[in-house]
Amino acid sequence: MKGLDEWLEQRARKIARNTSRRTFLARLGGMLAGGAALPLLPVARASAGPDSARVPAPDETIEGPEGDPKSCEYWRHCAIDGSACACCGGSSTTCPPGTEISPVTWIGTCRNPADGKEYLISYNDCCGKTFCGRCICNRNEGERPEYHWYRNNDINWCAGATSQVYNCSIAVVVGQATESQPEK
Amino acid sequence: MKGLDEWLEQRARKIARNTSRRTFLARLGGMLAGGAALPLLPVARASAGPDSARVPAPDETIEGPEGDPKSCEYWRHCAIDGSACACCGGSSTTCPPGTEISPVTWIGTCRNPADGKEYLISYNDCCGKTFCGRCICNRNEGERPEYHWYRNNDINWCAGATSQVYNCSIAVVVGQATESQPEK
Amino acid sequence: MVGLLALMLAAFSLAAPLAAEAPREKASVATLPPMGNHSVWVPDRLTQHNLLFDGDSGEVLGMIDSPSLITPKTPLFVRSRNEIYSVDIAHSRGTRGERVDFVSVYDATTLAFKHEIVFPTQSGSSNTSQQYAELIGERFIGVFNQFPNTSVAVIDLVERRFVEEIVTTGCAGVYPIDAHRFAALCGNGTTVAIELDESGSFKQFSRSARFFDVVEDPVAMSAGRTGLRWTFVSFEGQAHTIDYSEGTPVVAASWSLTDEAERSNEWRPGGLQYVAVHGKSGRLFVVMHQGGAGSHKESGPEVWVWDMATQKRVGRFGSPNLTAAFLGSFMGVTEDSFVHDVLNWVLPSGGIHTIAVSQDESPLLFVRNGMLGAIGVLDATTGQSLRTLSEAGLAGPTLRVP
Amino acid sequence: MVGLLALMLAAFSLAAPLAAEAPREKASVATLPPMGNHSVWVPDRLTQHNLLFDGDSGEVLGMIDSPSLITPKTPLFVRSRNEIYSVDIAHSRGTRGERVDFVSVYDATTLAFKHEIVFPTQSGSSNTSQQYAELIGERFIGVFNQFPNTSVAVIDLVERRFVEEIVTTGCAGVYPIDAHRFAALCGNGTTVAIELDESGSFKQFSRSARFFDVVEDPVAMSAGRTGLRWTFVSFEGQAHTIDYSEGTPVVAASWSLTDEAERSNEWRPGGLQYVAVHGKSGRLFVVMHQGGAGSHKESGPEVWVWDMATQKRVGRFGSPNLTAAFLGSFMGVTEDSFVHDVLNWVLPSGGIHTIAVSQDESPLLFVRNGMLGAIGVLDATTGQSLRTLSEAGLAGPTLRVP
Repeated sequence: MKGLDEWLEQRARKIARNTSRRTFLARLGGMLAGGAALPLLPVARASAGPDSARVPAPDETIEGPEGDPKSCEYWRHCAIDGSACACCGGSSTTCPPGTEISPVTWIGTCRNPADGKEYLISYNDCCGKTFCGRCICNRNEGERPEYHWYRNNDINWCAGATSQVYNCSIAVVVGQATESQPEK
Repeated sequence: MKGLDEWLEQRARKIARNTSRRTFLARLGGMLAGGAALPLLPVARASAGPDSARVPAPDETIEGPEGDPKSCEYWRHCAIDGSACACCGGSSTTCPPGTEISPVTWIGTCRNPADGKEYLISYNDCCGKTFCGRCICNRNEGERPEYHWYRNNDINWCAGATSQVYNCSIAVVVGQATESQPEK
Repeated sequence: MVGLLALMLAAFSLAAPLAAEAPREKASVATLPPMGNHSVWVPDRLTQHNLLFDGDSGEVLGMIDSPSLITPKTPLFVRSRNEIYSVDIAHSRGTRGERVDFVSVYDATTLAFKHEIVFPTQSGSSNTSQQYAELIGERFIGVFNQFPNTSVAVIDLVERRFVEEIVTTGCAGVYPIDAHRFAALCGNGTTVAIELDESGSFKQFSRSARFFDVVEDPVAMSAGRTGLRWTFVSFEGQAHTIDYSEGTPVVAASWSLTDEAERSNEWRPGGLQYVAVHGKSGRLFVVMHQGGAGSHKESGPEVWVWDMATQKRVGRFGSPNLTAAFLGSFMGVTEDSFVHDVLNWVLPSGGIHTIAVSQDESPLLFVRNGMLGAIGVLDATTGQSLRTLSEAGLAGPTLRVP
Repeated sequence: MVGLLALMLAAFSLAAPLAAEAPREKASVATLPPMGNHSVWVPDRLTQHNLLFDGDSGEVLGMIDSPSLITPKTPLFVRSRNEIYSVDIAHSRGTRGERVDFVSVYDATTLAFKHEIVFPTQSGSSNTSQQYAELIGERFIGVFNQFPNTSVAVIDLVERRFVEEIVTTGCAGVYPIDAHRFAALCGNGTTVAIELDESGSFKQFSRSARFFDVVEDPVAMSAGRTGLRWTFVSFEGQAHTIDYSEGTPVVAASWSLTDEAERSNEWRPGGLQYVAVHGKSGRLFVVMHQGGAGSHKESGPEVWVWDMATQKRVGRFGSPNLTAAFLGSFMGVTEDSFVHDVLNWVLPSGGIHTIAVSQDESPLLFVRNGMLGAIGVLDATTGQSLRTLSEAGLAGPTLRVP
């Protein structure tokens, strides 16, 4: 599945390079039957600047459960639903051995208490082994029903992986956000 | 599976009619490699008389949990291991709807408090639906390890059914016993 | 087949004579009584099945396996054919290997497997899987798929075949309307009604005006139905009744479930399957708790009841202590005992995530906490706690009245 | 594929741009460190997998799915090939359909599935499945079957093939001896040693004299190994060490675990996997409880330790309160907290069903209650309770040190 993952990322980067975001989103909106617009993707408003790749990494020097990737209170876990992979042989950004990273994800916008900034978090499911069952967390800041799917943590996101069996979830920082619900 | 069940019973009755029990057991013993004898089958000593079919049915007018097929203390449950089917849509002698009765079973010898007699109990597993999970009981009077298989309640006896998935166990009276461990 | 002894029928030969002794009793297999009004399906996520309880006696009547990826989908019952349908997922090697999606068909009296209908799409799976697999009339099942499309697969139960996949990008769920129509909720704040032709193929769709804002105040997937109307409830406590009787879905009513005082005390809807409607009386049941934004999946200590005709609240039901009921049943504590009273007093109640109401004249309200295998049974008219359905599995977020 | 919109890649298109934003972090997949001496496999019956814990850190290192019918069989590890083997059972439709029995082969560093070896017999399944699937040397796995024969299927891990089924009527279990031999316990009170030829086919067997009585005082399936010897423990507390080094198995030692005073207080062995042996020190560990006949599956409050050379008891270890540990971890209580102390004091300890001991110079003793997802870690030399492996599933009767 690594191949598809990389292909997706390359494809996304290419789209991002060659298409202005507004055009891209407008085109997506146009694909909806009846022409009704999809809610704007959070990336349209979430990025802190035009070159978000230069945004510094979040400060992780946090005392207590907000700094512990095994805790449900870990700052990145504000919209997690499932087992934290750090308790399952992985870490906050690493899937457990023998699992596969879901290529599609839901996102959250979480505030880092160390630097006070909002970050966009990609919750990738780790797939292909049965439910880890440890450190089960459910937090729903900004979570939305299935029709607003990329903000929905109920969905088994392993749907996009080779094996749709859910093991646990990681919480990867993908960028900074200017607001907690940037698609507003 | 009803066909096999009936076939087995007919076959057993035929053997019982045409062969003296001792001969039958001796033949079985002879089949063991090296000629070492299997422990005698409980039927050899368990039956109360030559015509055990005339043995009266056990008295079931028992107050309290010893008279309740949903209780682990039900008198027939002295060697049960699993869910009592009476809690799963069946009864002490009825498998739940849609399941299949295992054609092979383990046995126990339980004392009926109403008439003070020992009865041979056949614990048939009900098979083909997932674990019922209600009224989980484990009692081990006279229970023995797997090498003494017909006294072993650990084994998944659905092994002999069409689907080997275990649902729950019933406790059917198959005869009277003169002793609690008649194979002694 | 070689070795110490090639004795194929050893096990048979040894076991069989026992049954020949004094066959005073004959083992048999039970059947199900006709489906009653007070039955309820209780899915368990760990054992991957649905237990069918009788809400009056508190007994289990039977069960249907529902293999899935997360939560078993609740079975669907069609009285006219006396059949039960389960929308299932399996892998060829347990959790590995080839995936197959299929509808398992069971006889509703024997609960015996009859046949299956394999379909080529991959049905969605989620924590609740609410409105993911529903009957459209008596002939079709609509299955919500999430990947690679959001779409609905139409299964024809009479012809026993997959009809087609209807792509519903940006929308989710299957809300049955009539024999050939179902609705979906969409991310742009609208609902669409999708119509099938006689054979179950896509015919046309119509979209409502926008009636909610997905960011400001989205409606939950959990909803309640009265005839051709569905009532949706928003995170902030707004009720929207949509009328699907004409071509285009229209908002028939829209009102706030809470007054200003309640809102300032942060009363709001929440849970997992936290909306139910009793059709004949037009009563709306919603699980309520006190919490802020993001608390919409928290369990609630109360169920509030409204008369939808007058939009007035007519009841506030408290929650039985399901934690005590759950742990008590494992400890062998009977419901009318002193120890049970003590447990009720000592243990904090887990509250209610999920409700379902029977549709008869004397309705029961079933309430569950998603992490506890105990279901509370309430009189849906008075809110009186009647009994507990105990040992109802370990975890499961949904319920279904057949 | 028709409908509102035929947009195959909608989900891809919508999801992907997010990953293109500021990829400061890259998601990846972890690998396993080299298998340590203090690792332990913890099977969970409900999720049908084995968690691999590090007994020193208390952390989970990874997991192996082990689909089965009742209890997942614990994985088998061969260091020389750096592979892990799981003897699995699956049905084509979850709990319905065609059954397949197979060995799944995993890389021991990546835990990735490598290949499978399907075999034609039906492996046994039981509550404990103890000694049901074991390595014979490094090349073969013996799988115990119960139906229609009691037999052992030989799987060749190097040639990746099923070799043959060896019928072992009246006997049970697979007790490895050396590269080409394994033993079984038989219902007539004997043990047989079965020898394979180079290719894994049955060569010959030899049977011991009768050393126990199946009715009066049977030995448990749970047993401990030192080199070419196995030590079996009877229901009434008799230990029998069988020496398999010569052609015919012989009783090397036989002694009572309890003295008269202990017997009159009804101390006896019991549990599920209640016997373990530390090979290098020749120490025997047995879970002990007080109870009468028929109590042989009850958990025990203590583990007793013997020096097998002198047949003297050298230790009596108490059980940590695993009930408190299990419920405490769900309530978010840390082990060094006051609340944890209170739980330890208030809650009755469930006792120990199952033990396993590591085979290094500083051995750990792992203890579990079959109905609680918490494993106690003890210093196997002193009995000191070191830590708890928490959230170790919900139920499971066995443990295995790789």
